[in-house]
Amino acid sequence: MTENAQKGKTWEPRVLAFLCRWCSYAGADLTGSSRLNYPANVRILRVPCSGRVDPLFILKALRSGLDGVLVSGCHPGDCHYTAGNYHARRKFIILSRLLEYVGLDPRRVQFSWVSAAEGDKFAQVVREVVADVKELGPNELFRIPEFAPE
Amino acid sequence: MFFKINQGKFKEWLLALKNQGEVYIPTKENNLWVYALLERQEWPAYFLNTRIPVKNLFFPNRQALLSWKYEPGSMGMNSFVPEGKKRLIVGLRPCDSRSLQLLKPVFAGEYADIFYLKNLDRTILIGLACSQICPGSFCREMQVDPQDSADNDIFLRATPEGFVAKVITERGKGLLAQGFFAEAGENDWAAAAQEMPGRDALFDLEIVKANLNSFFAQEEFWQKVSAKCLNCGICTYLCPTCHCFDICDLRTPEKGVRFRCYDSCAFPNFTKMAVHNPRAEKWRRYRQRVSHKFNFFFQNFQAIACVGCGRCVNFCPVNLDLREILTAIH
Amino acid sequence: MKFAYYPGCSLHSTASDYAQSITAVFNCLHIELEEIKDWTCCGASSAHVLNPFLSTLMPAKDIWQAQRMGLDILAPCAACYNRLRLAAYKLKEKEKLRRRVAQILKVDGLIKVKVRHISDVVINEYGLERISRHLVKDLKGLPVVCYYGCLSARPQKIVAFDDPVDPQYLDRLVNTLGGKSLAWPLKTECCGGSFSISKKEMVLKLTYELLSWAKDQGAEAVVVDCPLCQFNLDSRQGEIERIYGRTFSLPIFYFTQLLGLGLGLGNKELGLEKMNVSPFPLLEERNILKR
Amino acid sequence: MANQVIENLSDLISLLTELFRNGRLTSFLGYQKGTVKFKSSPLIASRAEDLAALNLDDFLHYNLTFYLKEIKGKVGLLVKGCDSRSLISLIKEGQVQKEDLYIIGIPCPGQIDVKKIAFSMGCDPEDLEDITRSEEDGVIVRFRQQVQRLTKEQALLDKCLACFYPQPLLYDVLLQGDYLPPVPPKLRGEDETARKSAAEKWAYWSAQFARCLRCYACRNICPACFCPRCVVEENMPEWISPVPTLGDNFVFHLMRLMHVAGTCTSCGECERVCPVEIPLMKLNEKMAADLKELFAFEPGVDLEKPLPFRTYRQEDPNEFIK
Amino acid sequence: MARIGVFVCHCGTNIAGTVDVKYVAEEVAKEKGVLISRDYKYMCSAPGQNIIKDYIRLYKLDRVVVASCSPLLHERTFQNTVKEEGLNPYLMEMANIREQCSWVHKDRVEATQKAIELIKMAIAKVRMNEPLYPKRLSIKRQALVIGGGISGIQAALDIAMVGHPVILVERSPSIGGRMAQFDKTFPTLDCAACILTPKMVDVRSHPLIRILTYAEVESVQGYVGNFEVKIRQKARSVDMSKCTGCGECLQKCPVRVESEFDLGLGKRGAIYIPFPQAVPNVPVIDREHCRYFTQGKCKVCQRVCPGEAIDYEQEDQIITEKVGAIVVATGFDLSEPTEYSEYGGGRYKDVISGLQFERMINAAGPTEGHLKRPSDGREPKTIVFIQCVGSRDESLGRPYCSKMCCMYTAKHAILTKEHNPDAQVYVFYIDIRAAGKNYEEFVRRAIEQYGAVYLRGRVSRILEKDGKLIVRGADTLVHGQVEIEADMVVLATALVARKDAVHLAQMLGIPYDQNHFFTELHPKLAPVENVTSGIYLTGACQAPKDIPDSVASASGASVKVCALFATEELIADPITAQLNPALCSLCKVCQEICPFGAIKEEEVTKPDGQMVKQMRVIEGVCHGCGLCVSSCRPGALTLQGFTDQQIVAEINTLASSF
Repeated sequence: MTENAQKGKTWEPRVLAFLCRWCSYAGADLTGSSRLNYPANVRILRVPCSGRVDPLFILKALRSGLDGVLVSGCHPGDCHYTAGNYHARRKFIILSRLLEYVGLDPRRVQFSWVSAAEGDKFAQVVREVVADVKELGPNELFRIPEFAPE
Repeated sequence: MFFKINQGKFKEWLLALKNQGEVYIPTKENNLWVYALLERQEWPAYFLNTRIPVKNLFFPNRQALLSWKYEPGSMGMNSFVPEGKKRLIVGLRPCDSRSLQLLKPVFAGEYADIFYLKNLDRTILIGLACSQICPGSFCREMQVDPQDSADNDIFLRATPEGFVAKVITERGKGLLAQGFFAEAGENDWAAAAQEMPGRDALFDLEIVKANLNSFFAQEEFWQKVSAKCLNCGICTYLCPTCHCFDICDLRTPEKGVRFRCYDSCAFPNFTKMAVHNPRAEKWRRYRQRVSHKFNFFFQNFQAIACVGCGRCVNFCPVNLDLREILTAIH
Repeated sequence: MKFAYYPGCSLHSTASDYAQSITAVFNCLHIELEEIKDWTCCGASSAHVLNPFLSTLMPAKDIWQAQRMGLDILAPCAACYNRLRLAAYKLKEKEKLRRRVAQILKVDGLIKVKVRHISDVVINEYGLERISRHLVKDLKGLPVVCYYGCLSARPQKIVAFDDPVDPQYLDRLVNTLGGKSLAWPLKTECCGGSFSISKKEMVLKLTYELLSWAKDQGAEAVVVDCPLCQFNLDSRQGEIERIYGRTFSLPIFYFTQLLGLGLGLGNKELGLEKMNVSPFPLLEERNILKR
Repeated sequence: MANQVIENLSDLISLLTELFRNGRLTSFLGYQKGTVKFKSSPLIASRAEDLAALNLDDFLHYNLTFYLKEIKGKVGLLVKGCDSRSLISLIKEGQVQKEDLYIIGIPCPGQIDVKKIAFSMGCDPEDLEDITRSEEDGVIVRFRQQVQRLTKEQALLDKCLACFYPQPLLYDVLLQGDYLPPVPPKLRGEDETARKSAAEKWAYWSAQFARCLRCYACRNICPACFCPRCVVEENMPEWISPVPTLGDNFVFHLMRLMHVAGTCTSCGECERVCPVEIPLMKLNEKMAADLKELFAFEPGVDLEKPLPFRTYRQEDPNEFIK
Repeated sequence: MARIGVFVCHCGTNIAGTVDVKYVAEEVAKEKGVLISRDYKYMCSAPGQNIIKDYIRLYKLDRVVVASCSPLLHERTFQNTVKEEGLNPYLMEMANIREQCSWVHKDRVEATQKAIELIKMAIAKVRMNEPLYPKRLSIKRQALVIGGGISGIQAALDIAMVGHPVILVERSPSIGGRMAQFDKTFPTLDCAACILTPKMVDVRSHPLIRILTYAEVESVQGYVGNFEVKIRQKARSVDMSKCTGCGECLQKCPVRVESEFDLGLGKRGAIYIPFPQAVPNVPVIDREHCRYFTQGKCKVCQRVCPGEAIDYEQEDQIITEKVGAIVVATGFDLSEPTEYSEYGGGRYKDVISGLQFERMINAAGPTEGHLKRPSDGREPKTIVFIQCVGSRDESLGRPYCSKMCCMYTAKHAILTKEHNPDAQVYVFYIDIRAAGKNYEEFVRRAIEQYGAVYLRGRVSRILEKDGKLIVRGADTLVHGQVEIEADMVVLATALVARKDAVHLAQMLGIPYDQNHFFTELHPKLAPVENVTSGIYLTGACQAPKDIPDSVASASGASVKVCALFATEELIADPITAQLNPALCSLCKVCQEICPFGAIKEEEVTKPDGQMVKQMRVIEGVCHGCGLCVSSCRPGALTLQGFTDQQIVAEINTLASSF
């Protein structure tokens, strides 16, 4: 993707979305079955619970040159495993504050609660995140001279 | 063959050297001394030695070896051979200049490492005599003379007016033939020698060499001396002669780069095999480090892989002092 | 308490008695008012039909003016209140609109000030309890119906500060004043509002119904807090008599006028003789006020 | 909990000797004279005889609790106020049991910050000739034939200047001596890096992280890093490549922060040992500040309160989530 | 080296319409380890599945990726497909290129590119997959039914009939639920009591059914087959074993308060049974109003009770039970008539709700079935019914149709006419929704036979004048306004979820929609199941349902319970956490955060004989959420099916730089 940017082609961001299988993944399915639209920039990765999302996943994704990360789980109180999202929430706020502190724009890593009934919300969230990342441009934070685009 | 030069001229000369190639001088960045490319910075009025040893410019912690690109059915590769751009390093201390020579046999063995050798070949070394004994150092025990060194192309001694230069190699000579320097004589050279604060030798290297074999088996000794050790890589990474490395790839699905980076015998997984680690315990690793430098290396290359710069002593987080061990062995 | 006062056109013309009584009453209650400098028309009655953007732009100017004063806006006229409140709401909700408006007005920043209806301020915020401490006169059980009109009731989510069909705040006030508020179902039915001139027949029909309901409930007066309502109910009674052949002679009080009476104020502070249907017979008969 | 106060060093040594004799101790962690200036050296005693070397001078930077990762059994150790917080953290992390330890609280008049002094003198720590404590808890520095008096603000570690617990929070016996009077935790000279723009911050921090040699001294000296295997050593999957690229260094340091969150007591050892002067304390204190603000949690001050990542409240901050 | 087969589904044009499946198949065929990549119209069809099987055989595939619809839909299907070829079902991964690709994107190029990457992710993951083997759990073959309405009753009876014990928990003092409040039922007009009460008796007399009325579920722990429920039996103040149900106390109680059962139209004592046919026929004392409890003296009921059953000392009890399955049948509430103040609900006495009308017209109700105006008790001559009061109203955030109103309003119209043929009945409606067996005919009867006047339009205002209700509305068929002077107005208020539905949902871990109705696993294919296995839904707690629907869904749920109970052991999902003690630091974060208490510390003896502490995952209890895994710093824990390696492999396929 970032190569294209340099070739002057229109660059399209790539966003990785971790979705909990009970709420957000089902919500994303509902978006589909209700035939709503959202940008094709998002790649969905299914996890059992937002609590499964290790902050390392997020760092790893950024480090691998993904332009944005979205983590989405059940609304507070709705976690299929009762508390996964509550525990995750604590890690996430600390992480995003650290990222912000070291100058990594927090909009590259975003979080949302999307229930199985919120197909429209999921579409909206994706639209927003992709728009934000587009504005931020390609993630070239970790590029090193040895890494030649071509 | 000697020359001299005053402060003002010296600074002009440094700038003039830039036309010859990249010039590196000791520079303080982020509170630590390193060899940095000469740009706008001043020649330092005073410095002990760089914290990052000069080996870093010849055998860096991150050396890209080759890169590849994978298309279905084909695999494009190309290697990162260092381009022969000329470099000049000014102000390296005798210990560091020595270390570069010590490492030569390692990289020039039956497998010649183009990266190190080419770097050595393309770099002119302009050494500088010490004016202070660095904390933790034991150069004289290691037969490194802080006042003189043959391991450079030019060696400088500071004087109140400027410097006296001793030309050692032909390419060194070439640099002085530019009107910055004035002829000088043996006496200027001798006069420029500085009195180093004395300290009687802690140990005799010969005896240490001799005793090491017998000490090898004394487990309690090694356990005791290594008890403090943290297993961190500082001593090896800051050591001008340590040269253990690791090779690993960074890759995306369709392409990648193969790197060489430092590794340290202090790390527990340094010798970790699939199922077994011959040096699982700390004391074995520490024994390995000492024995390698003062015994095995000597057996392989008839030289001691230590120049007594004292970095490992001064920057050890837990003040684990190599000198004490050597003294004990002595 | 201090507010940015937005009188609007009515209070400088048809409802000058309303304005008069407000000033008098607020003096007693020590509520400060500072009139917004060169305020412009709120755009009521026509703008929102003809040019929606203009209907936001016009009040926006006044709102920002108040923002500069650092005061919440107090609007005595239900129509102004409705327009200003809606505009403030739109400017909060619709970022694009806000930018466009701000650009034209050469202002910046988000809307922070609130638009308040005078009744909301006096009755809900200042509070009946505090009011009652100032009362010196009793309305002697004067039976009235309170007529709230539609403009301070709908759109409910944005402007209403009480039930949009059966609000109570004026009734509570009347009872506190010693009057007797009668229940009736037309509290927020339309009186024809600003069609008073353009569609007179309709207004007559509507006001006729309102007045006859009020009369049938046994009311001897009507209490309002909107100049348009007051105008329609008060000034049309003669014509209604001619057309529908029923005489009402119901005085239409602004709530501030009744409140003023309770506070011991007299005719000249409250501008009572400006009312078409004179209240004096009634007030004398109930010996609340001598002429 | 203070049951005993020890007058002086020799009494301490005799007490410890006794403990070794009757088997209450199998090892002891203390300080001895260092071999380079402005440094003491950790003392690891496994026999009463080793105690002879025990010595307390003006440079007791080490937080000895990190040795508890390796040295098991009945361990006695010296702790400063800040070190005792690490102990509390370790107990909460189940890494040590209080009953296995014999904790000796030692006086801490605030530790001398050699780097800071050298910096203010415009030289390197190596160049300073002599540092001694002055009466009015500052220091006297000798440097190139000149003598200079510094106030404690100029001379002591920032963490000490902001220290609220100079007296150990946890100990069996207390060594008599002068303790730095506790100061209310004043906000560290308002972290300027926090106020920069995102771009400036990134410029700053990427430069810091890019320098990292990955010698792992920060991790190895850290009491809170007690995992049998650190994730940087994990290679299935390989989270972090051994090649010290900016990206891998970045992931390494942030990962470490996340892992020590709530256990890290900002003892500052990581920053002290870093051979390339990465300002790690800024990150530690940022973390500490966030934990306090978001979860009202202060590391290593009480044994009861659950660690921040082991509990939650329904009313935890939620606004940052769409 | 893995031997992977990729199978790309067209799903007719659902996928192929926007994704170039042929090209996709060609592209992913180039991936490492992919031996074969095929596309086909309908992979889930029999021939589709056969293609997969054939290739597994032909190429000795050991990994399979199916790119089609959502795994939530067909994961099981394809797991079985590969299983039939002897492949472990967990060596199959799905790429969701329909719901999350072809259906949400229009641009063919983008969608195709995305599909390719999604499949590559699945390939990367499947490479790392390992065969997993389901674990076996014992099942406690006893069911809990929450709610004693018609659904709950039906479910309890069906399950007990098969021979499994059932606990039926009802919050109110008697089972019977809403249906017990009804007079007659549409479209047959047979009386509700006549068909309900026999069932209530069956439940009472069934040896395998244990009824707990005046009781509420307090907490639910555990998992499918092994739930542990705590039930609070509220203090009845009457000893069930002694009470004969003679009813003496009911007559003598000096207190009169509004009866909840009669929705305020009637009164009851402080000691009461909600209605004559109550089951159990044992009264309760309402301690809030009982004179003894409020003023400390009275005890009339105790004096008159022949069986000495009154027990003022009784206290709440917590009953703990183990059950293998739970049926949720908690029913519905009705929206408040006050929501529309323009209709004067709550303000005008004679504006009542449909359910109140139901009580009024019920022969056993407060008025013995006579129509009386609450205001003055006179018989109403003109009655206006308004439908969709609170339903189909966006402004109230309640867009859905309550489904029942059209029918029961028609019923009310008919009943009114039958009570008083010269009464005049008007019905305001938006549309008539009479989709059901004999429903439309029923409505036509109300209109044609009984002459109820149906007006298509909304009512704007109701004004009360001289004891009359003036109903103003629009008749959209004549494009005019209408004004009706009515004696009584009946509002068909909306069916809404129970006020505490969310609380229950969170206790049981079941999802709910924006209207707080409980969400089924699949609206069509799994209408009574729930994401939380072992918990089943029935009746109006899911959505408005009439009696036939409720009964049908109850029987459906019961069958699911019985199917679960058919074997002693349950084959459970093997996706659980695994622990490697060698890497464990014993920091015990896992133990502290596990929501199910699935991780315990234990002492084990090493080969060398020494005892060491170790953490252990109890597979049966582990739900596989992976919270512990992401919290385990040294990575000693891993989650089968979602290992770090698998997830990182997926991330790495997207890596674009380093």
